[in-house]
Amino acid sequence: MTLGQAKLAGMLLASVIAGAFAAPVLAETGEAEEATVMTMDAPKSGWFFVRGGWGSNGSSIFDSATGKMVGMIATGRDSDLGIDPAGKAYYVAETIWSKGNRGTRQDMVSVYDAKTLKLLTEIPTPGRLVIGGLKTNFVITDDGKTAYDYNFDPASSVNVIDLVKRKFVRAIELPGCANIIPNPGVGFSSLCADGTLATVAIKGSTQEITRTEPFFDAAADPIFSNFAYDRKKKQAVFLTYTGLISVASIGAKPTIGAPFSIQQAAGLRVADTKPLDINWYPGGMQVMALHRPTATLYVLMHKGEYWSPKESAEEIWAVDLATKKVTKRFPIKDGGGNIEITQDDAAMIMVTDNKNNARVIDSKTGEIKHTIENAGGGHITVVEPM
Amino acid sequence: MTLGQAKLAGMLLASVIAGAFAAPVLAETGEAEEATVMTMDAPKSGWFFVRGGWGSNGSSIFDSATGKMVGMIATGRDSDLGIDPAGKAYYVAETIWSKGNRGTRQDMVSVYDAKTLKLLTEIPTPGRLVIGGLKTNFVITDDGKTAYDYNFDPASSVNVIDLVKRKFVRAIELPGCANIIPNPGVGFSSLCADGTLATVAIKGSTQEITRTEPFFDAAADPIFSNFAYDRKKKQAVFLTYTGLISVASIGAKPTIGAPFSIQQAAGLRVADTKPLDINWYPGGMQVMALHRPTATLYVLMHKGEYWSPKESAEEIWAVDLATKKVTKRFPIKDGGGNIEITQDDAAMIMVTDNKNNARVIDSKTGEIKHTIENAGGGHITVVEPM
Amino acid sequence: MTKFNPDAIGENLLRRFAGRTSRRGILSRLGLALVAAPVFPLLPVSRAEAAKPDRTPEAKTAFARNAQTKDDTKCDYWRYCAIDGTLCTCCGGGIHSCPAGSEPSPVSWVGSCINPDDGKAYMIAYRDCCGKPSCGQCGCDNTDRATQLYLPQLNNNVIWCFGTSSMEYHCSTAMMIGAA
Amino acid sequence: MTKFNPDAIGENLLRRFAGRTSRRGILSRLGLALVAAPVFPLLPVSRAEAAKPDRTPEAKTAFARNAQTKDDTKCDYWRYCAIDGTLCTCCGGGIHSCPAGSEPSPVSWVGSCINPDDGKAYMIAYRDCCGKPSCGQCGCDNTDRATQLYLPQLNNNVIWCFGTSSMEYHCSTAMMIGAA
Repeated sequence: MTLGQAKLAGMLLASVIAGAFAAPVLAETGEAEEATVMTMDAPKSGWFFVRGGWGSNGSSIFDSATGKMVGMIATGRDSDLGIDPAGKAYYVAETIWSKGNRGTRQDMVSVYDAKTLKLLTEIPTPGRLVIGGLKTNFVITDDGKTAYDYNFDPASSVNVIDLVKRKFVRAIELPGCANIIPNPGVGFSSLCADGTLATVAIKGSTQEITRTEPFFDAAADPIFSNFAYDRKKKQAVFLTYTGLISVASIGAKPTIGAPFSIQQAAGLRVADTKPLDINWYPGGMQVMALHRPTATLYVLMHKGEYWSPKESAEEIWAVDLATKKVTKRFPIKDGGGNIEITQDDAAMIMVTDNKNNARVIDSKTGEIKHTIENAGGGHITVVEPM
Repeated sequence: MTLGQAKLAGMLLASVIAGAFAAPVLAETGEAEEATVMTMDAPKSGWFFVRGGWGSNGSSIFDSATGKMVGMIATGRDSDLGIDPAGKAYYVAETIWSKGNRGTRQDMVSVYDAKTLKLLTEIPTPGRLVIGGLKTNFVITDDGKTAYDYNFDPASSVNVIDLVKRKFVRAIELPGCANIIPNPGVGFSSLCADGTLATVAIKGSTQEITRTEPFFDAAADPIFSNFAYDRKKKQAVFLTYTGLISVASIGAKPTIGAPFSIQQAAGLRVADTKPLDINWYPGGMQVMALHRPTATLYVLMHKGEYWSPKESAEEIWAVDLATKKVTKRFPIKDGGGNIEITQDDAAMIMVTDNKNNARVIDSKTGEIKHTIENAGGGHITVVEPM
Repeated sequence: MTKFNPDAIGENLLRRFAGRTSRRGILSRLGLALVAAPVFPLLPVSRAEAAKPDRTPEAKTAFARNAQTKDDTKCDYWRYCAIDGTLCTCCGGGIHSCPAGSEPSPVSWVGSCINPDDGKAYMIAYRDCCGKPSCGQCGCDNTDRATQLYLPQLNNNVIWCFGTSSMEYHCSTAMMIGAA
Repeated sequence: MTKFNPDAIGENLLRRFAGRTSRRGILSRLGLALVAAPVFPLLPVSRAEAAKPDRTPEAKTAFARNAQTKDDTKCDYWRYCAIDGTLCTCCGGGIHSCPAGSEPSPVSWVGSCINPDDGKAYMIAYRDCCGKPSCGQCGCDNTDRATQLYLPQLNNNVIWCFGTSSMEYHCSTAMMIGAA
């Protein structure tokens, strides 16, 4: 008898004691089933990865075609999820205290096998920002070899993690900036409090930080931290509280395109920062989703006054970034705070509301295809085309 | 500069960097406030201690007179709360894994100062049952010197913890039984699968286990595990799924009083275990509350068929244990799953529903005094008269 | 009414879950515990009654009368007569399969449920899948013959994640054990 | 409209929270970080404008127009113009007091809120109380001048429990710092 068997026997005998089972044996019926464990397909373009709400410790994976849950990744509270571009692994940047609400702080990137969802290893890191709802704090590079993890303690820095050797490399100080845009061959870029875009060019163990000219007002009309990035075009799409959209070309020396107003793109008056000016404004946590193949931006919009950047959405607006026109407006029935879209031809939208319910919406027609109760209240991730 | 000051300065300089604060200093206005921390009164008879729902890690304390929250005790998921009879401490029996959902299992009784709610110490224990919603798994003796903590792994045992020396003493095997009734001067008693009441007489490092004759059918008409115990009268009050109430005198040789039917006590037909027999049945997690000063039992009741022991309540029935009569029936509007009552003259009832909302109800009139949203979905504890 | 016979469960579960460990081997390990524990009487369920179950509509519970056999992602699926938790069939698992990354508990609680297609009662083992956070989909709490903690193998409140590498509860399966 | 002047916050918070640590001492500790960081321009908020604030109803945000000064357990209490979290006043704490057993964070985010009684703007520090599970009562999320992560002292999503013995978030207070 192995130790494992002995342990099992020890447990089962307890059932014997507890239940008074000095009784005859049931005949085997041949109907008894075996316990098995499922495996997962590689990450699919039609999947939504949806974080649970505050207090939840998992991200559920839903198939946009069926609306069914296909699995779950353990993402502890305030963790961030990254998908290996090769589809072999999921990465979870997380912070865990040894006694739940107290004890020793442990920061790490946990690595899960994409097929079995089993924990492969943990890569210890020196820290990370504990925050909910941001998608731009933990970024995997296009080649899948490096992860950048934003830290704020409350000094601002970025941890560089080698995903091949599975070890922490070093921290790069990034004062006054946050949110990470991958910048292949260069390093990464970030938004800054002075209204610039900073680019961190990493050269071995040193780096050079350069900045664009200021192009937005971080205090008066901020850019939402949950911006979108197109890895193929190397373009970031930014949106401000008033609804100004700008497209930045990311590279060694990023350039920012001229902003345009989402309201104007819909044939309406440009929105202002002044009170008592009722207009349509963007609002939510994950306020927008970029369908990269068609360069269409889907934005959660609500009627109201300025300084309402978290207000629940009443409509989804589809913005054609090429023509700078709003091409579609879909009403949302029960509000929405997070939006994402699959990067395939189906182009299915998911919107979650503050009751943790999700709706899967056909972006071509606005039709609700699936309503998923208790899907999760946190942000939504999809597989990005590389 | 001490290490602590250096750390603080390190943090604050980050703010300097992040926010571009090379600006003039604001004049002190004299209006600035100091951050302070509250302290608590000793546990009061008018307080309800309400566990959060699944996934919550705290028990909120509400004042039955005002309906206001007065504080919170950290009670990790599936932990159990005990109140020091002297009012000096709260005890939390809990199980924590070192990495949240994985890692090393740590079982302990955490000791909190009742005034500051600060963690005083942790007493490691060799295990405990991880379960939600049961109030009879962790019991403090009347003298406050000992705690009994039920363990099931899945062999059944009780851990004895010395609260004076703050150390684990030993485990007592308790096959086939569960749920703990304090038995002062003797040890403790428990309900058993064979329909008996077992009494564990502890004598130093040994114990003797005796049992009553079988008095209930554990499979066909079980006694709810969340029974009530009156420490002054040394009486346990039991209720079965069909609604049979019996009072047991606890001592070295417990005696069980003749059961009576709650339906009959209300002038109705006795309930049966047969299907298709529509009647009033008790149901809920914390299905009943005993007002010890008046020996009145308040039971959550619903209409339906047998095998509905967790069904939401439609009414509260007040049973006078002396006259064996139902003296009051109050309707409950939105269902209820847990009930408790303060042990003072005010005799205020709290009922929580499965949406985590609580209602404070005057037991004399049935009037709803307070409705508390998001109060908690778990069980409710009050200070017991000793 | 179908009498539920918990006496018969133990041995069956032992064979299902203990694999090659013989009952003799298990009993020998009981040792001190058996000595400390008085021999239990059989539970007051008549074996004679169990042999002649009454499965007329009048004898079926409300759950059994309304159960269906087509959709195992609904709480009224016949096997779920005593389940408490989230259905693995809604979480990327199956009726007897754990979702990827979770682990079936080697022990479980049980129920005796009537299959409306053949009117017969079957023993169902509700094996929790463990080691991942709660799935959150399709929460069900059915209580046919569900008892309290002192009869734990018929209690559906216990988190049945013993002997797994993590006790985190993910979802519950409903495995067919055999005829009840 | 009351122009919000974030430039002025830092020094004030430094004095509030750093106690006896002088600004010179702090700056000397900046060291490498200061070298690495370009000197920031002042944020595009005109100091002249700030000196002559327009506090007419037309210049007030929707929150400010509807704020009240009587009940600090409601989300529309004037100081809560940029709070995000559960109100400590509903959790056994006070407007600048942490509930028993929790610990005030030494750093915080800030807001500039107008007191409707005198029409003046005040700087409010939202100091989180840390080290206990979320209180769950009176959840509020007001966003007057709340910005994004790259301007963290004006961001109310960050869990501001730095320098406390535990980062567990319990509730948020709204401390008066001074006139804005």
